[in-house]
Amino acid sequence: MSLVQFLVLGAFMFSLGVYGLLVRRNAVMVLLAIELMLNAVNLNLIAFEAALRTTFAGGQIFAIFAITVAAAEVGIGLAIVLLIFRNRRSVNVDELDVMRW
Amino acid sequence: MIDYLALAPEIIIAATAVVVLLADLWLVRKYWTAIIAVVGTTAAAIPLIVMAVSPVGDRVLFDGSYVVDPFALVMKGVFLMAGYVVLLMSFSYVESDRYYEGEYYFLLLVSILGSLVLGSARDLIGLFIGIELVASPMYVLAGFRKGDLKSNEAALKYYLLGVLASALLLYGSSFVFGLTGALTFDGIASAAGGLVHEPAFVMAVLFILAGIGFKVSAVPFHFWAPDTYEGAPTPITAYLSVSSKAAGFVALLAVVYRAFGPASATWAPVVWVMAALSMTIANLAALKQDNIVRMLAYSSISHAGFMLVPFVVAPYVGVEGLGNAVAATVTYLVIYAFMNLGAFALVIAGSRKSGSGTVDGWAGMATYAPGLAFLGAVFFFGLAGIPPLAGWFAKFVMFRAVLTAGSGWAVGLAVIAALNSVVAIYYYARVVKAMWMDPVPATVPGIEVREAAVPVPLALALGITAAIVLVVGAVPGLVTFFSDATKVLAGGG
Amino acid sequence: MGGWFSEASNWWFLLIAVFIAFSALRVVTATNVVHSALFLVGALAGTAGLFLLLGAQFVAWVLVLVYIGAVIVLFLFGIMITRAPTGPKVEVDNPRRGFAATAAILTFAVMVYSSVSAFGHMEVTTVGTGTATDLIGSQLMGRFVLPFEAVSFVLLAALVGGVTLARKDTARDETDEGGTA
Amino acid sequence: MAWFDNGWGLSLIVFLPIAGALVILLAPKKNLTAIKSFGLMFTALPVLLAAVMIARFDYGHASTFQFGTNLSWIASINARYHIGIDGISFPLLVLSTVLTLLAVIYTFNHWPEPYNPKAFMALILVLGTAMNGTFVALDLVLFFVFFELVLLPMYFMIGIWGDKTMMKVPGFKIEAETRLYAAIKFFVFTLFGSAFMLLGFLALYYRSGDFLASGARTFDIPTLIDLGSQGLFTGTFAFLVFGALFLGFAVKVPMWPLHTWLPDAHTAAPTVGSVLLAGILLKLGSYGFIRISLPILPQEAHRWAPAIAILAVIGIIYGALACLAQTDMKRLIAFSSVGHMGFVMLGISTLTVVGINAAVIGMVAHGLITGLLFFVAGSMAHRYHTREMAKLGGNQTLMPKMGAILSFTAIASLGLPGLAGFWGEFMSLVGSYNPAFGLDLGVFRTAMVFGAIGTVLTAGYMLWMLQRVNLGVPSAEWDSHALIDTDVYELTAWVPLMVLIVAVGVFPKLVFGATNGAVVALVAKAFGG
Amino acid sequence: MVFAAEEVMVHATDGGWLAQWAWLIVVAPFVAMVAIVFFGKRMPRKGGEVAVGAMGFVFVYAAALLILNITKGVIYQHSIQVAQLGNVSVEWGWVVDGLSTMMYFVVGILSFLVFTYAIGYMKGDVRETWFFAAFSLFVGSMLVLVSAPNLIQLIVGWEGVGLSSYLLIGHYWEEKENSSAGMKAFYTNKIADVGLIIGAIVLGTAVGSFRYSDILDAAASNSSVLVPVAVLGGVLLFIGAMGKSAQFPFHVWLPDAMAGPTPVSSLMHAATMVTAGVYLVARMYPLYAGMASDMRVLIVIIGTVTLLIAGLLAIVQDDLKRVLAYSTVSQLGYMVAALGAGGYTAGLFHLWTHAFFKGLLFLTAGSIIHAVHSNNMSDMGGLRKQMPVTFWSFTSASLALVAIIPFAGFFSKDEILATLGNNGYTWAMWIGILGAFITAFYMGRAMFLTFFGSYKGEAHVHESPGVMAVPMAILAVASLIAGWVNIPGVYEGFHHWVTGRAIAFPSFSTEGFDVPVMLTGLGFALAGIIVAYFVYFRDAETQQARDRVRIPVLWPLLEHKYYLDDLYLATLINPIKGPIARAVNWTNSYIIDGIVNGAGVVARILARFVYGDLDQKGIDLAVNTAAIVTGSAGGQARRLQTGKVQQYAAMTVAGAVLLVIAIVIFT
Repeated sequence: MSLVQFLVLGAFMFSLGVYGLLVRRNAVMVLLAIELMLNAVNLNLIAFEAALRTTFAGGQIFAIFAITVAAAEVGIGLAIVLLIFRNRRSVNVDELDVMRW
Repeated sequence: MIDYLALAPEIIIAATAVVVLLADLWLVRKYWTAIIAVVGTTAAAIPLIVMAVSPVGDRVLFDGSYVVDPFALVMKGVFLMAGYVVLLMSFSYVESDRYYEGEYYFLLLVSILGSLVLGSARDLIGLFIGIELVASPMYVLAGFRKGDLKSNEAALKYYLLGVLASALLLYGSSFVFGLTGALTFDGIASAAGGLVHEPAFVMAVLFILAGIGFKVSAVPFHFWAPDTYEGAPTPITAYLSVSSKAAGFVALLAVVYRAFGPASATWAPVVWVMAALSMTIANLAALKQDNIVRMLAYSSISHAGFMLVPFVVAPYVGVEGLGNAVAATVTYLVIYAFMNLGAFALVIAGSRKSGSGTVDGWAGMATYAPGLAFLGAVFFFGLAGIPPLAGWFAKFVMFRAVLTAGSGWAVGLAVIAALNSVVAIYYYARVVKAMWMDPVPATVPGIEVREAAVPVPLALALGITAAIVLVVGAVPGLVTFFSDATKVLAGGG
Repeated sequence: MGGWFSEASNWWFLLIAVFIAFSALRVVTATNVVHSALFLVGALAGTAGLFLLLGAQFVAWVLVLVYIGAVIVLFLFGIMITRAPTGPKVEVDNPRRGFAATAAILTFAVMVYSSVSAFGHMEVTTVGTGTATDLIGSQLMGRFVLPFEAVSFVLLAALVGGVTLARKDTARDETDEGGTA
Repeated sequence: MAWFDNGWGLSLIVFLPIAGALVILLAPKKNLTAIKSFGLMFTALPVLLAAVMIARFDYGHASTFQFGTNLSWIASINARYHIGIDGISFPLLVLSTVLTLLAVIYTFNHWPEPYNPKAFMALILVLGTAMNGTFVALDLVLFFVFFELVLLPMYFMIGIWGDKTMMKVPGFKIEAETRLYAAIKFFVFTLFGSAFMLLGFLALYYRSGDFLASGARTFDIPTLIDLGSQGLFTGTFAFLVFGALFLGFAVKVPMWPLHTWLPDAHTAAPTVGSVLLAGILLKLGSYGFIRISLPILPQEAHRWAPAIAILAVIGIIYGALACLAQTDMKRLIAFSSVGHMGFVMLGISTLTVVGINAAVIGMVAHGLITGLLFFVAGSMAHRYHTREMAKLGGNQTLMPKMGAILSFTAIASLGLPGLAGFWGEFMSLVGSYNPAFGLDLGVFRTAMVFGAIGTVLTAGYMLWMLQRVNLGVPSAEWDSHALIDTDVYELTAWVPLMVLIVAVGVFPKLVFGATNGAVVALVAKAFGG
Repeated sequence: MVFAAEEVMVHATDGGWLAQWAWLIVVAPFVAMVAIVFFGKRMPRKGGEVAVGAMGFVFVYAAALLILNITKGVIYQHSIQVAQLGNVSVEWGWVVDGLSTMMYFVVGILSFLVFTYAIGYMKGDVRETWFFAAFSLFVGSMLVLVSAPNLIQLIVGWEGVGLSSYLLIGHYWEEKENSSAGMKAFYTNKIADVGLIIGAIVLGTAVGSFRYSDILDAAASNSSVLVPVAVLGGVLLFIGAMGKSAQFPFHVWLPDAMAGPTPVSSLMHAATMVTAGVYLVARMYPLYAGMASDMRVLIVIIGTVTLLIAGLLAIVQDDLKRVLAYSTVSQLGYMVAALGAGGYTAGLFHLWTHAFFKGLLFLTAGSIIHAVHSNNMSDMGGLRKQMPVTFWSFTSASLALVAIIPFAGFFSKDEILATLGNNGYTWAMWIGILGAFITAFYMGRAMFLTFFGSYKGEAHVHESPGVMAVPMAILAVASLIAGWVNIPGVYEGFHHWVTGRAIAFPSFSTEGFDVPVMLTGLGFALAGIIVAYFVYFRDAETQQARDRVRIPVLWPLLEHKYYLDDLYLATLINPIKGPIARAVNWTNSYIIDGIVNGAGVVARILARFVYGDLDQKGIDLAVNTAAIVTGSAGGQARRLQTGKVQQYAAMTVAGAVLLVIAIVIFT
């Protein structure tokens, strides 16, 4: 298997994640898109590791850290979304422009 | 075998954090948590001093992925002092509103811990973790005024863009790993030389710059800053604009000079653009701000631009020049840190007395709070870089570093910086003008509020920062003594 | 290209890749939050599969456990609590779709271009030569112990912070509630 | 007196005032006597020290820096606390100490509104340190710091105690209070210039490294002068550097067309502010030219000289004409500075011994005369509550002493021979008749002619002002007012100035005696005599 | 101690203590001024006595110097260096030689007398003290000017007298006209001084020294450094002289200067100050005689034009002082013309005599005005009975001015005419002779209108007090005898006094009597008087027949010549006092004055443009516009901050990606 195919797939996921992050109104959906991006990174790391086979398994280690941190981020993210929902009765990201200019 | 002295500061802070958390469960008097935090922060400074004076040179741990060198020591010192001041500022602020004090200080300490880690991290994982450690508590703290829509919004914006930045950083890191097969900066550096024109490498480097650029809030990755600063609790804003920005710069310095040092041709132009845009756009936007915090947000963006200026000389100069560049950025960072902390402490105090956070609301403060008005002059003109206040020296070393390279690009950027430092006067002077020269508006609260004494911790924070700004302005050697030590990062003596 | 199809693993890859791509696409296009959440599960599962394919069993299972086991559940809770609206697409996306698409495509182009130019030649070694889990373990406990400890603090902070934010305040926060919505 | 000669004397002169400022900040706000006496003490001591220096200065070696010291300051950038005075800076230093003292004395019963003696006195003292420091600094960084240190106190002086009347800001829709507009304008203009000046300094600093044996770069002015006199700074580099320095100094002087901050600032500032602004601050710019630009970049000075001369002459004529159009007495005086400093710059631009000597005595004279003019104008405005010359008139009748002093000063200001003002004008004309070798005679002699015509116009507006303000029959509206003539504080502050004006006029050696030696050496070194 | 003034004894041809202490007379008036300023108010005579005392001292000392010069001859020059700029040396000093001693004496004696007179004249004036202070300042400056050994000191004194003239002309500054007159005088002089200053610079720089001795040495020895600039320098200096000595076209300020108190007009604007220009030319004479000789014709032309025009102007004035003022201008024209023609002695001689009689004329005018409270002759008439002293003094002075033998003016004017003739300026001589006629005519007119006919004023007329009368009497005598010091062939002392100079120069021996010229001149003068008699005396007579017998000598003659009257009127008088004079007057007030005043107006307009448009609307606007632009740019910059987090994200991503593309492409 060539390395590129994995990278392309990762790129595809990442880009979709970007798209989702940019267009989704629903905060939760935005979070989902972000997960997609992070996941793409994981794929990259594992693929590289598979190509390089470093002595310290850097790619996989990095991936593990990435996953863990991602999980933590989601927790915080959802908490914030919850908070906002409680205050606004809505999770529409687009409406959050009290502060600008 | 692990050198625990090298890790002592981190360990102490971590321990303190845990203690605070536990104490919060049992203690009734919540302010004890604050005191514990202060004590812990102070204690963490002791091993630093020990290491600074100890004959042992650089302490390298974990196969070079974690290094305690003069650069790390100095930066950790800065982080601790900044954190210390922020804690002082938080004291009365947190008390005044209904906060989860224990959690507040816990999260703050975790963030400080993250910045300490960043100071020494010399590999991509450490970099990533450190950044996350600094950032994720801040996502929460930004939204800590739970009832306040602005605060919520601030949190969400900071969070979303922060995660996006992390994603970019991670993606870039993954490619760097793939290209060099290394995670440690030195390992990367040894391979980076040959990759300068490799598109993948360019992308990787720039994504990492973008990720860090978000933390230092440099244009075009700055958008979160004004809104978050405005929405978040003021001490947190202070922390964001100083410690978290400083952490970002530490990461940036370490990455670009250590990991990507040989590939400066790749990133120097990008930094040039970021610096120019940051200074100019932020300055212009700041001209129109009425909310002082928001104005300070833009100002901090433009200062980030100034701090980025020295980087651009990298392709043109030798080790000495690089050393000067590092020292310049660090010097600027240190001086800026104290001026800005002071400014925010002033904002807290001033808003209490004047009952307003806008420029017009502060009008005529000199009549009922001359002390604050004086400090206002000190901090704001300090930020503007007017001698004899410390700011001038920051600007000075910045110019000095960038002019090392005879190249036209560097000079051009210097000229842009010069013009911007003139434009900046307008909005800084505007606040001082309001405080000293405008009539007191009708909106100011009654005498008892206006004349109320500034809480001791806050006064302490103001005193420390002001003293530093004034003294360093006259005797800049105090700063250069430390910042010169950080030249080692560039591989120089 | 012919050689490519001769490898069995590539067929596996193709299968999984298509599945991942599809679910990923649906994640960002589905009008129903729950759906897109479930599609995310799909994408993650696929990724886990690829990990196995690349001989990263440990990471693969971590992914499955952490994400499908924890994160997604968290998500579904979140979705339930926020009663997020489900309905016609216009509701779900903001009007800046065109710009977003352009940005996404640009990103994709850049990434693909650079990937190909840098790694066009590289091959990945497959299953069998997988990384021994004990190596990972020793690395995590050895060279990467400090980040490892640090991450624990990230998680702790996330936990504490999440609780603090998400938890419904007691009576003393009435005003907060009142002052909003 | 070794301690005195080895830098302590100068350092005291420089830092006593700011020390006084700190002391005053500690003094209780109510205790006016304490504030006054501290102010007096910390400005009188420098004058005494300066007097000692007048006695101890080695006039035989006026070109060498004396009473100086050279200590480490900012090691990492090799910026040093290097101070000292030579024949050129000496008279200016004395002038600045004296004017500061007189300003303090004058303030004693002229506290501007809003009444806040503590802050006001402190600011005067800070200004004193800044001004003295600039004249003694022999290190570019040190010079820069003192040069900029002037900004803040002056900004506050103008902004807080300045003219409260509303004015239409040219170009803007809105009206602004004069003081606010003037303050920020002064601030931004000067800062704009000095930002580029700083770039110039740094450029010199880096280039110096290429030439010094040690390879160590330096901000040391004498060292740089040595390098410059060897003609080491050349080419586009030097051209641009001179340009940068020019911006910095020309704004301060101010030279046309960078002068527009001046009328607003001078007019808006409180009396003492105007006095110090016109008396000393303007000199910082022209002093910078003589101390830094000329000797360090001789070739460039030579290349730029005609341009400077032309701008200077434009300034002379332009300033005079602008004066003729004024209805506001103080603003007229302010604009007159443009013309007078034009003569100073004309003298400098000739790059000759005569011209530069003329420039220095011109600075001193302008400091004395215009300073006094602003004093008097301030006191009159203080009494009449207007500066409109149309409203004034007959002042000579209402306040004979005041009127006489005003006449005396105005006449001195129009450069009457035998009074201080004459030498600067006449000698700079002499200088521009035959400028340094190689300079275009056509330009400079034309400049001389226009300069001479400028003296006529100067006489024109000064006498016209006298006629409108002093002479004629006082208008009826003053009958009700009880106008008290000059009081003792005013006289104490003014008489010394008048005496000096006459003394320097009759016996110019008071200044030339110190300057000539230094200038001769400077010119010989930089331009080969 | 560097501040010690170094003494530079240039060269001293004896002179003794008298010359060495001569600086005292320069300092004395200043001392007096200071004393008056500080203590004058408390003195009985308001400081006048101090001034008179000082002037007395000056007079005596000057007289002593004059005698010293006459008896032994003295050439002494002493300089004190007060500044050294490179090779330029600034020096104060004093010269005691023929020329300066003569000037000292003139200044001294007239100051003394006029000050004495002023004691009476200014009694009870609004600002007596101020007057005497300024007046002393003038004398001091004048002496600085005269005693100067170098051009710089000359300029100092020069501007000094200009200043005091400004102060004293504007003495009654309650009226705007007076202060304006003072300013006009100052400006006109200042403009001319541009010439003087630049001239001084040109010559001084060329020679490398501002000392007369050095410059004139160079001139005499034809030094090559001076040759190229000699003419230029000469012209420039002469321009300065024209201003001070009110030569056409700079004469406009002098008539207005009559706004000042009469003693001022007498001492400054008749006897001494206005002769400074003449003095300057005489002082620099070697230059004009030698290298710059090409331009002497210019000097002659200026002089003659001036004497003619001013003379004509004098005819049509009603203000007595203005008549005298124009007459002064005209007489100065004579002196200048004489100097130009090479009549060094002649010019100075006329200066000498003119000082006495013109000074006296003003004093008498003052005394009249004092009595009549009006300057206008139309308010006078028939005053000779009430004011005998005044009358006889006026007569004596007039005769001197009109140059009737043996009065002073006769000798000097005759010498001028002769000089003009013998040096090839015949045309100038004829103009001079015509001028003599005109002079006689307007003086006659003034005489008759003032003292004869009937009194037309209101005020009670009385003779002036002794303190005023005595000086007049003294000067009346002087006007008679002053000319006897240089009678060709009899006693030519004056010539020797004034030619005793440090620098040898082509000296012109005093002209012998050129009888035809003398007679012609005399004839024209008499003619002038006679015509004036017919025109004005008879006018008076028609009202008061008895006045006729007062002039028995002329009476029958006039009676017989009566039929010529209309002829005179038709052919001579009316044209002269009619169109021509009026034309000249018109030109004067509308063209030349117009130019002067116009210059002021133009400057004012220009000023308003420069300030209002260029400065405020131009430069300031530019600056502020920059500010505005920056501000609005700021307005745009913050529009980036839309508040929509997803737009932020979009821009972040786009920023990153675009940067990548850019770098990949451009590196």
